[in-house]
Amino acid sequence: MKGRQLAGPAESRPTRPTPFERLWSDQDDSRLTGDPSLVVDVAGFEGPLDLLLHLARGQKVDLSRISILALAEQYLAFVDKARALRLELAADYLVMAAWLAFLKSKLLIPKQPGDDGETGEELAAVLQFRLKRLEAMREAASRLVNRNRLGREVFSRGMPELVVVDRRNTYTASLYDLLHAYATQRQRQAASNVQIAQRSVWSLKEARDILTRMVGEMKDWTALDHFLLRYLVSPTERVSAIASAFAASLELVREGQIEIRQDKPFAPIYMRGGHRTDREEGSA
Amino acid sequence: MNNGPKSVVVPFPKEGDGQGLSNPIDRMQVMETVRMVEAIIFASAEPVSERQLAERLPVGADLRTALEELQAIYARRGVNLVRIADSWAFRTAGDLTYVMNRDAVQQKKLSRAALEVLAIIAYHQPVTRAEIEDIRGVETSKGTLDTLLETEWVRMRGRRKTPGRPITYGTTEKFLDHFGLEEVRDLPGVEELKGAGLLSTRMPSNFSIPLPPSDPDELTEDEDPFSDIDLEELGLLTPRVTED
Amino acid sequence: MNNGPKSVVVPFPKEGDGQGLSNPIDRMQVMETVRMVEAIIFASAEPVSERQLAERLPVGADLRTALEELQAIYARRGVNLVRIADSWAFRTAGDLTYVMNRDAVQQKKLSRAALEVLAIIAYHQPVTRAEIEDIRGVETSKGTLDTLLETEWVRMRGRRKTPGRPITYGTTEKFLDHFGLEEVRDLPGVEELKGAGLLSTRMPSNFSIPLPPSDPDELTEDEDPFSDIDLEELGLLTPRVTED
Repeated sequence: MKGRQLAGPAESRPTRPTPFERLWSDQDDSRLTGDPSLVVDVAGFEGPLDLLLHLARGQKVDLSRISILALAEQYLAFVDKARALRLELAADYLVMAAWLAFLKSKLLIPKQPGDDGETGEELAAVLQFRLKRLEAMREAASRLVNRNRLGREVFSRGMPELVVVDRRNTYTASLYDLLHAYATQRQRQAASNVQIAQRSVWSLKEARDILTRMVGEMKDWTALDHFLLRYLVSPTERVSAIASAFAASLELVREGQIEIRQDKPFAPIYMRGGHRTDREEGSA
Repeated sequence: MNNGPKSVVVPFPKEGDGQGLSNPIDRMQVMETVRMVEAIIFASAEPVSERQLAERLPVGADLRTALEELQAIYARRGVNLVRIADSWAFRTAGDLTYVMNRDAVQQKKLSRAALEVLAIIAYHQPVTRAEIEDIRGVETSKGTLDTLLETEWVRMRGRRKTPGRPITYGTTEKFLDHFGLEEVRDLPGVEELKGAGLLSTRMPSNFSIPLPPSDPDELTEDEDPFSDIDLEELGLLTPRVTED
Repeated sequence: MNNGPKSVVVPFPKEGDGQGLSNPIDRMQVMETVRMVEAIIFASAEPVSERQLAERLPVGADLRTALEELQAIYARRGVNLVRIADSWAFRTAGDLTYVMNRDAVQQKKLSRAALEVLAIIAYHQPVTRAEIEDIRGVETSKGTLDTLLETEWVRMRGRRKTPGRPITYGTTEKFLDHFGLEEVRDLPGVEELKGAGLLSTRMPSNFSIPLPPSDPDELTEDEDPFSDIDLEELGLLTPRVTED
C-alpha cells in the first residue's frame, strides 16, 4: 500500500495540519525513528490499534513473540509525552491507554488468591489476537487492491450492444441511491435548526461506547473508572464524565452486557463483562 | 461479411490450420498477436483503426495476418469480427439478432425527485401526497407519482380517514425485492444512517425518522380500504369484468 | 481466477471435441446454444445472470453445458469468459494488461481507511459496524462507509438477529467483478485466515497465548522499576479517597 497520506483519527480533515506534528521528527517518511524517546506522528495512524501495531513492528519480531508489556509501556510513554505537550488526543487513544495501564498492572502484579479473573497473560493474548487480526486484514486489503482490477488491468466490452435487463425491472435505483435521497432531503429540511454539538460534556452515548469497548475486553471485576478518569478526563469534566459513565453503565447492566458491583457506599465501582459463563460471583 | 443462412450450424473452423505457417515459433507469435488484437478491439469503445492497432502492438507483430486469423476464428461464432471502413469491431452475428432484440428494454434511471418521493413513501408509509409535500417542502408533480406507480414499487393502499379522504401510498413486495430488503423495517434508522455517513452527526436532537410498520400490507386504523367506486375511478380495476 | 501464465501461447482447444456427444444432432444443438449464449454475454458490458440467459434461450436448451463449453473455448483467448457469482461476463485476459493499460480510466482512489473497512467487510461478512470498529479499534469515520456504499462494492445486507438488530454489511456482485473473483470464498488467503482463527469476532479458545519472557522478574532494558506513586496511579493500591 502507498504512504499514509490520510490523517488518522480525524480523517475527515486530511489536509489540516494537526498539533501532533510536534511529535513528528521532520525526517522524511519514517514515522518512528530509532530514537527510543519515541517520535511518532499520530496523524498518520488509523487509531490506537494501528499505532500499537506500528510500535509492535518496531520490536522486529513476529507478532506472536512480541513483548506486550514493552509495547504497553511504549504506548503509555507516548501518551504521557503527548499530555506533557498538552496535545489533545482523541478519546480512542486514551481509552486504549487506560486499558493498557490496566493490562500492565495485571502483568506486573502476581495473581492474587481468589482472583478468578483473567490473568495478565490472558489479557495480553487478547491484545495480541486483535493486533494479529488487524494486521491480517491490512494484508488482505493490500492483496485485494493489487489484484487485476476491472477497468485498470482487465476490461469489459467497450461497445456493448445492449443492456440485458430483467423484463421485470425497467427502472434502476440502488438502495444507496434511495437512502442517500432520503437522508439528503431530510437533512436539507432540518438544516434550519441544526445545532453545533458541544463536546465539553460526555454524552451518555459516548460514555456507553467507551465502556462497551473497554468492558468487552475483560471478564473480571475492574475499577474501570479509575483508569478512565486518569487518562480521559480533565478535572473540569470529571463530574460530568462520572455521571455519564455511571448512567451508561446502569443501562448496560440492564441490557445484561456488563455487571457492576460496589462493596460499600462511595467505594470504587467494579465492572465486568456480562456474558457470564458458568462463573460464580467473584470473591475479592 | 458472411452471416450464413439462418439457423444452419457449420462447425467452427479449426483456427487457421493450413495458413502456411509451418514454423511453430512463428505460429505462436501470430497467435499471441491475435490475442492482443482480440482484447484491444473487445475493450474499445469504438471501432479500432488498423493504425491504432499497429501502434499498440509490439514492434514486428504481423497485424494483417492476425486480423485475418481472428476474422476466420469468429466467422461462424455468435459474435463476428467486422470491418467498418478502415476499422474493426465485434458485432453480434446477423442470424442471432432475434435472440438479442427480444424484450431489449430501455432501462431507465429514476429521477432525483422520484427517488426522494419513493424514499419518503418507504419510510413514512402510509403517507398521503400532502404529507409527502410537507416533508419535502416542495410540490410533487403528478408525473412523479405516476412513474413510481409504474415501477410497481409503490402502490395505493387506501384512503386516510380525514376530511377529503386522501389516498395513502405504500411500498410493494417488488420494492423489497428490488432493494434487497427482507422487510420495510430493515431500512436503516437515524443512528444507522449517521453511522453509514449518510446523515450528518449533528442533526438537531428532535430529529427523528419513523419506524415503518412491521406489516405494511395491513391497513392502519386511520385508513379505509378502497371501495369499488374508488377502484374504478382510480383505474385500479381494469375494464369492469362484471363479477358476482 | 485463472489468469493464465504470462505470454505463453497454448493452441486454442478444438472446441469441445470428444465431449461425449456422439449424436451429431445433439452436438449441433449444443453448438447453436453456445453461439446464442456467446452472443448475449458478449453484447453486454455487465455480467449477465444465468436466469436472464435461460429466459432468452429456447425451451430445453442446455445452458450449463453451453457455458462450460464456451468457457473452455475462451480459456486461452485474449478475452475470457468469467463467472461472477451467478452471472457471466467476457473480460480481457489478465496477462494482457500491458497492451491494455492505455484504456485504464482514472479511478477514484480509496483512502487507506476505506480499503481496510472494505477488506474487513469482505472477509468478515455479514458484519456490523460495531464489529468493524472492534477489529480496527477505532470509530469508523463519517464518509468511509458512505464512500464504499457509493462505489456499490458494499451493500447493507440485512439485520443481525440480536438485540438492537444492527444492520449488517456485505459485498456485492460488482465487488466480485471488479476484483476478478468468482465468489467470496475465492478471496485471497481466506481459508488460511479462517484456519488461524483470524476471521472471528472473539479470540478463539485455541489462539496461542504468548510465552512469558524467559525471566519474568527481570525488567527489560526499557523498563523502570515502579515507585510507590506509580503503583497508586495505576490503581494497584486501593484508590485514594481524597482527590488531587
